[in-house]
Amino acid sequence: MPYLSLTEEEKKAMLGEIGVRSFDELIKDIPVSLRDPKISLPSSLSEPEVQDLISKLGRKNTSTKDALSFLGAGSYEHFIPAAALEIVGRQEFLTAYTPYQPEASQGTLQAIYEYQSLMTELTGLDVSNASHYDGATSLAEAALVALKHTDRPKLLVARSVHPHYRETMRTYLAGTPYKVEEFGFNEDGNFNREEFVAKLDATVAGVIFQTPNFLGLVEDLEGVSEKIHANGSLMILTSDPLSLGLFKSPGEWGADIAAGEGQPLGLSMMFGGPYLGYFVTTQALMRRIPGRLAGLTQDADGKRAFCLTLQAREQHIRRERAGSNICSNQALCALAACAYMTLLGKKGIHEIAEINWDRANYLRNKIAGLKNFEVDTMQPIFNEFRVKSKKSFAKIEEKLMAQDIFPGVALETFYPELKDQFLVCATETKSKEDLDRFVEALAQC
Amino acid sequence: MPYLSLTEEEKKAMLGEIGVRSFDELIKDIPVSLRDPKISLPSSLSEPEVQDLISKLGRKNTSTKDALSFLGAGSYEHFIPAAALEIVGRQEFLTAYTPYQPEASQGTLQAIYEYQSLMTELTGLDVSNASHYDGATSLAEAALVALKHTDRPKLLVARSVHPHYRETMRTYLAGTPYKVEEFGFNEDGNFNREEFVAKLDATVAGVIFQTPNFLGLVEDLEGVSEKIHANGSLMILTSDPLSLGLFKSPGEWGADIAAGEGQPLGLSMMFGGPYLGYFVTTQALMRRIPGRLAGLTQDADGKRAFCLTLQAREQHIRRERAGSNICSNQALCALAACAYMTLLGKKGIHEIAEINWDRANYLRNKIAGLKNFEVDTMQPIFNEFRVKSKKSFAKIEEKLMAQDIFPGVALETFYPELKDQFLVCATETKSKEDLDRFVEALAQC
Amino acid sequence: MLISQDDRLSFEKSKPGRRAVSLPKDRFSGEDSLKNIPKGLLRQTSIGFPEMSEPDIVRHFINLSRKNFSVDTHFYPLGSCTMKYNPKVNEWAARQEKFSALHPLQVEATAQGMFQILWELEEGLKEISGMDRFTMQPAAGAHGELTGMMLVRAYHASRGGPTRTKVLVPDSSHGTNPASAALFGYHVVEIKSNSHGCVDMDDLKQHLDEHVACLMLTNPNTLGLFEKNILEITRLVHQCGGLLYYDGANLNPLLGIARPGDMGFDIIHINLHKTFSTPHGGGGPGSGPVGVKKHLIPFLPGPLVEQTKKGYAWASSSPQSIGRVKLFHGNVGVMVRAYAYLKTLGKEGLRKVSEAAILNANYMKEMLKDTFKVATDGPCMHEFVLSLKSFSAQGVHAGDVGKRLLDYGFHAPTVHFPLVVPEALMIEPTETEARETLDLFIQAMKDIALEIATDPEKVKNAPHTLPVRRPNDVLAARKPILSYRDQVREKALAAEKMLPTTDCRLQTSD
Amino acid sequence: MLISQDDRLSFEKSKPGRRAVSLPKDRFSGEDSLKNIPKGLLRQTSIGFPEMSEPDIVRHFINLSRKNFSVDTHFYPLGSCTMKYNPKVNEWAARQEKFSALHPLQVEATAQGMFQILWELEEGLKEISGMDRFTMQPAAGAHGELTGMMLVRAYHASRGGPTRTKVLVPDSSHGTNPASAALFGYHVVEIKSNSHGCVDMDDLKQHLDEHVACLMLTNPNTLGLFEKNILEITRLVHQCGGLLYYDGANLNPLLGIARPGDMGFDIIHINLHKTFSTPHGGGGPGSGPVGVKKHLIPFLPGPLVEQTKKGYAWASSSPQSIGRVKLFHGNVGVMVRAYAYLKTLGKEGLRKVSEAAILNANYMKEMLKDTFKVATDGPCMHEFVLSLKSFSAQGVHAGDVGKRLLDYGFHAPTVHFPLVVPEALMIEPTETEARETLDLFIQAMKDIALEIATDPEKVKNAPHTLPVRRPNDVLAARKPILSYRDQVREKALAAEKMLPTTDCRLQTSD
Ligand SMILES: Cc1ncc(COP(=O)(O)O)c(C=O)c1O
Ligand SMILES: Cc1ncc(COP(=O)(O)O)c(C=O)c1O
Repeated sequence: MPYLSLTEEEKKAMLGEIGVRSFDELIKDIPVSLRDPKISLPSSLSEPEVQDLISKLGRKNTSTKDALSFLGAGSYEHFIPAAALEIVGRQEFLTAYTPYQPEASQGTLQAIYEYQSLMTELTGLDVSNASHYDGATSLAEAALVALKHTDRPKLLVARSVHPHYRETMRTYLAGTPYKVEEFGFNEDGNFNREEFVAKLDATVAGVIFQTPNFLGLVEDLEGVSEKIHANGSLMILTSDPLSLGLFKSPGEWGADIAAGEGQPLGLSMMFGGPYLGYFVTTQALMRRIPGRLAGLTQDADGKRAFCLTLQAREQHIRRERAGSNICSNQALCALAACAYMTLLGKKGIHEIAEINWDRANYLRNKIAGLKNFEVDTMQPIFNEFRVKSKKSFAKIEEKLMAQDIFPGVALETFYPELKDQFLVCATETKSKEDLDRFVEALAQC
Repeated sequence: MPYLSLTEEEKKAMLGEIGVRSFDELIKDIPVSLRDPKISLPSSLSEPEVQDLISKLGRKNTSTKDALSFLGAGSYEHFIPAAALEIVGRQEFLTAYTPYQPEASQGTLQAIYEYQSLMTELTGLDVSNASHYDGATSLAEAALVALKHTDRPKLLVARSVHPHYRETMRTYLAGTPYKVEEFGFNEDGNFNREEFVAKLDATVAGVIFQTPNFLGLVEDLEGVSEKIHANGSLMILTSDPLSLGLFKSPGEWGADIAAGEGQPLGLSMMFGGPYLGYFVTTQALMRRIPGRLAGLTQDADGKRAFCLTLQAREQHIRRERAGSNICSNQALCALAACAYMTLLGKKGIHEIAEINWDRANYLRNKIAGLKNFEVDTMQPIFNEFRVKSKKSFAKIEEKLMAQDIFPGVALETFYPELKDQFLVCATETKSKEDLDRFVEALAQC
Repeated sequence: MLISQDDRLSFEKSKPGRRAVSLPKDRFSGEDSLKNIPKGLLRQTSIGFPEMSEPDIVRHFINLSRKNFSVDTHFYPLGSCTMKYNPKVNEWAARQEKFSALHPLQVEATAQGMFQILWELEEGLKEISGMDRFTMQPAAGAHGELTGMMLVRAYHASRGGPTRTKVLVPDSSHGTNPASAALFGYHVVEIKSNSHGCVDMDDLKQHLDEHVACLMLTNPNTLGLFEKNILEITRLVHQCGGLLYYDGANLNPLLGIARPGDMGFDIIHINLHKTFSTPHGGGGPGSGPVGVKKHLIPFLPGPLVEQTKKGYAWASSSPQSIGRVKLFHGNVGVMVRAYAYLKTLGKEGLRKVSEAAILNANYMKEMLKDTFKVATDGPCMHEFVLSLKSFSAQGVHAGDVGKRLLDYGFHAPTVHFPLVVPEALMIEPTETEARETLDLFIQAMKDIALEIATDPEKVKNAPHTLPVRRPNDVLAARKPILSYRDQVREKALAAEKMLPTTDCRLQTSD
Repeated sequence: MLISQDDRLSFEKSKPGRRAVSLPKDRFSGEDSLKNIPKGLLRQTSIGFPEMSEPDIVRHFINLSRKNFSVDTHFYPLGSCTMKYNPKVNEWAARQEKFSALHPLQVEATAQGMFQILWELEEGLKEISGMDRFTMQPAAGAHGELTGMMLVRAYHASRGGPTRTKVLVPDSSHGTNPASAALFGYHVVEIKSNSHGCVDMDDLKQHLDEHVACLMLTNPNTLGLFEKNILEITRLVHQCGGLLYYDGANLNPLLGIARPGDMGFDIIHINLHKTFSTPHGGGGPGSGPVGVKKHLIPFLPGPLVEQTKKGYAWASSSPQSIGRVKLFHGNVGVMVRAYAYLKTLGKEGLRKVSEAAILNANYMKEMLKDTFKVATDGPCMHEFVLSLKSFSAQGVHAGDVGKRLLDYGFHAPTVHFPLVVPEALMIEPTETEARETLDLFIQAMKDIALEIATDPEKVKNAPHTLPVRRPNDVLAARKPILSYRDQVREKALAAEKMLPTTDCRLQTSD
């Protein structure tokens, strides 16, 4: 084991010095029947062998760098600035624990504080936590906050919210007295306003929308928050954070909580994680926030200092009365997002959103010209949109895969009625040639 | 330009504050006829575009990770510990200048000092410099040291020294009064002892051997240093430093200078550079060493401190009377080698050498069994050996390349008489399956 | 002001017009197309991100990092957190584009290498823990616990019978245990520790009835003791129809030595970010795979990996599955690291790790026991707890000693946990530390004991040599300033009312 | 002792039996085969490498790094060194396995991406400098100069005529200029600077004759001045048959503004590690491509890259080539970085870089000129030199001010160079620094001026806040200890003779 320091001699010496004859004396509390289990594992590999193995396994994958990918649906291919990668790789960030000792953790604490600050700017809300596991769990926690805050039993959720978010929420609430009700979307993909209004009754704790929704459409939420608030419920919004560089923020829509997935903010797709659950809310809900908060204060000399704060909400203080059970969060991912947003800066965040829109819009217009595919070019989108195919999507996928193109995500898996429809995503990573090549390939289908 | 801080407003303000009306006033010394040259360059690329371009260019290469490579001949494929890569990537090492301000550079200085210490251990000699450009230039400098130290005009060089080293040396000495003479190698690849002895006359300043030599053979240098020293000349040895984990060190062979290429010590092949010229010599030649030296001393409080020392040898003090003109060296490569050697440790350096030998030896024995190829299994080698083919090497190479195998380096390029012979190298990076696959492919030729 | 110690926020370093990352200028849709977006959908408010150049941003963050203690720079004996060395080859592995650039919804055939890692990692965890199947979804220990509670509920529900509403946890348990159970609607019942620091068997028995859904236990417990009655405990709980949940945060001393599965646990989570050496990243991400015995497999969140004739694939969900607990497949990046570690460990490495972890802890305990009171008797496992109650006379608390250790160049041990020990200082050296390091720490502790006797104020006011002194956390909680916006708001308000701001530094010299 | 500041050598941290990197255990040749190697060839002596675990090695080096100042953490206005920000995307590019795992002797068809980088970089350098062809082999500026001298010799030799033995260099030139010329056997003649700091035209003319092989010049010169007579200078040298060599270390202010090729230079090197933003790595590696005008192309070291119908390839060497000056193709890793930078710069970026570099320098100069004497009149280019002679009265030297700046968190400017300025302090801010940073530095300089007046000892004994105080370099040179071996040897000797050792620290507490 290359990571151990004690040599056999040292072990012997140390055992002797503490007056123990054999190691087994130290584990005498372990019932003999339990000891020395037969474990079947391959032999230890040396580092060259590990590197070799990892490289070999890597070669068994076709990554989105090897192929031309239009996959989105909750995980997005974006450019990550090299500087952000270096910052996240800094050993003092990477190998530190939670900043429970603020004096020895000002680096992490200030970075979290800056992350929180950036997220409040981006969402237009007041208070951000230091991160949650991912978009799905963060949204589930938002649901719990609404249920507890309003002391009402029901959540109303748009069916156009990411299916995995909705599933996670259901898992979180199954077996509890809380209920989840859904309202659908129209043929065009926008949420069904009538159904939403009809279901908004006095039992509703909170209403959850996603914009851009799972089908890629930017929802028009005009008047929605007024209705929700008039009903005494909370409005919860989940959005691709990059889209907020172009489209109305949760704050502008009047949301009480913005909770969702921060992966587009400089995190690699990594087959699904680690990602970044963001959670931003209003001053009124501050003390209900799940997870850690970094705050600004003074040190004993009156100098600016940062520390974790409002810890009385948390499990390590409050145990079974804690608002959430979260302990380890996604700190390093929040740092990545913090570095990413800082590197983009005030102008860049708008530009990147615009470029995403531009790529998707261009591609959608091109696909509109194909005879075997149908898109609705009138609907506002961000970087993703729905394509209806006149032929079997499975066949199309097969054909395109053979050309190293990942055409998109089949919608039927999530909405059985949307047969042969698929989600196509185009971000700033796609050049005009890339997009044209895709269109060309589709045209051949 | 993402790397500039000054905004247009700031520029204007600063110009104003220093009382200058327009930027052009600052460059008034530049003759107008020279100004604003027409420069034809492509437009600036943004970072996503640069990343994209680099990835695309990368894909146009078949690297030794994509193929099965048996190329050696002065640049070797070795495993590099991940820890070494992280150490070299530390920003405070990477973005520091030469440690001219020792108080602000103790990190770099101690690392250099440790590198020097490791190199003396490895070579069995007394004093190592902080690095030279590469093996070829380091050896050329060693030649210059011998010429100056003995005040004799001629160098005697084994023809089995790396042809590029010999060419570089000739380039360095062309147009000077100094001469280079060579002595050949026998049919079996070992240096021609008779010729060496015959040419060792009173004009010889130094004799240069390589072991393992360019053909991969470990030379038997028994009695050689005695002859050279009896003649009043210096013995200069160049070796793959990894081979010293198994084979006699320059110190043991009685060499005065060990100078050569340190790339096998944890540096990537990188298409030929940056590499690491090592230069280690005896106490007697200390003040003739080219390049920087880090030394141990005390600070004003009597505490241990490191600084660059014996700088009176160097160009920035001595100008035209300096021993060498080197200024920037290969510091970061020396750091990489330092980390690599430290990670290998006392046992590892022997083991890695043994494993290299094992792989090459196994492969050579296997090839010995093929009917179209000939190897001399009696000759001692390290990780490289010569194969004689009965068929055209060009054809063999073509066949193997089609199977993503790089079979080795053609010797004819360097020694016209060695037609259809090639150098095959096998390091610890090759598994048994890799070697067997190669043998199988050769067998099909 | 030293640039390298410039602690202004990025926001405070901002200057209008500066840019860092550059972005492509080309637009494919034509300039005007943006105008087709309905105005009502467009953002109207500006986004107050800082404006800085790339060089200044890099310097900002690199210098921030230098204010941290970390495993790579300091000894970090934080009890219950297993701050072992995070091998660099694991980081290297996780950075490979061939993994990092995989989309979670890629066609299975295009990600076989990734699947193999998930599969083999699960196989390894099964062997090491003695469980039958794992879900890799949970993002951390607490998330695993929550998942575990869901499994408990689903299991009992599937079997009918009495409604089981109680979850038992020892009073020494980690806060996430009761919090996870409560979050999911369970009634949490604390079981007392006996005078030795283990589960009080009488108290346990008193609470055992047909309403017990589950007992959550970490073993060794948070005092560093192996629950020697473990087989009796699991037998009793099973007897009354309850399940046993194992909090795997303390698995590090058991590799190759004993398995939770063999002890009788039905459900277990493993903190890959502890025992499997993945870095903590300043608080996360972790990974908390949950393993179960056969009878609970049908309830696991889906999808799980399966081996088919065509290679690895996602198995279709069991109808009894509780459903997914996470957006995609879990914190895969952490799993790649853990996989590399598992391969390095191999069969031979397991026991070596745990033996060294146990030996290091016992060595420290023995060397410190004459100066400090150890909370437990006899040998410990991978960690131990001191009780610093005796220093209360000098007004010195465990936390003060932790802070003073910072001045000595050591990260503080865990303080004031477990709650059952007054003035607890919980020390976990891990197996990757050298004896010399332990000796230095031991000496520092002894020096501090002396300081307490001679100059207690020095300890009470520690640290003295760090970037900041003790932050006022009462002020932080009373007047929360949680973002730059809050700061600006507070400043404006203070200016208006002529009051001092919390953020004094802004008022003084910059 | 703080582990994070433990300054023992790895050798001193070694303990028998410890291992870091593990290696494969399998041997394919069979255990005994090693015995077939003749004994006489085998190493007999042991290798005294340290024995440490990986965690301790990583901590060792990471903590060492923290003792450095660097561009990523500090302002580093080191004159003549162009310590600009080293963009991270360049590092990213150079780390790509698709480049780093290329063997220099690969078949050309398998490295076309690499060739394209070399080709396009050369094209860019040609455009920017106004030269006709480049060799990429030289490893650094000095290596480029040496290559240049070889080209000069080969060129003159090819033309016959008088033997040209003299190389002219200004007295303000960098040490490598005369050293490179002398190393190659040339007789070095120093040309005086005039009172303005430029080449004294009269002195130059005096030395111009048919023995002049070459004039080496950097422009702007090391005082930061553009040689305004440059066209006259190159005309005169050419007139007498000499060549002109341009030391490109100071190219940073000329991008898109003026080209050495247009000035009349025949040979030039460019320090990619300066103008092209590649990191200095604590002293290297650099890269010093050498460019020439048409008449010198045949003499360039080979092989050069050429474009053929089948793609890029190595051109066969010209018969007049001086031959290679390096093992393979140069410091390619550095070139990949420079290429990424060139692409980022593009046509538009060139001038912006140089304008900002010049403006920053002039701004600093103007802000400092009332407190310190500037060595030259009028505007400067990208750097300027102060003369601190006036502080000699207080016994304070330029070097002292440099050291005191360290306490203020700034790396020292270049001190005591160029030699023509007494008590020179040479300041090069570069274009990547923000105005706030310059202002902080200016303020620090003014504070130090005040300190010199009020408390000169503070400055003379600076620094006071760094990991070490001033090292005794006289002792270091008198009794050189250049390796751990030397240390051990000295210690043994000292013990024998009861003398103090240089390495006091070993004697005192560890
Ligand atoms: C005993 C114990 N249980 C549970 C946890 C929670 O694990 P996580 O932080 O991964 O959620 C911890 C973490 O410190 C712990 O020490
Ligand atoms: C003016 C000048 N010329 C030449 C050199 C030598 O360059 P290198 O260090 O790359 O050999 C330098 C380096 O500092 C320099 O400043």
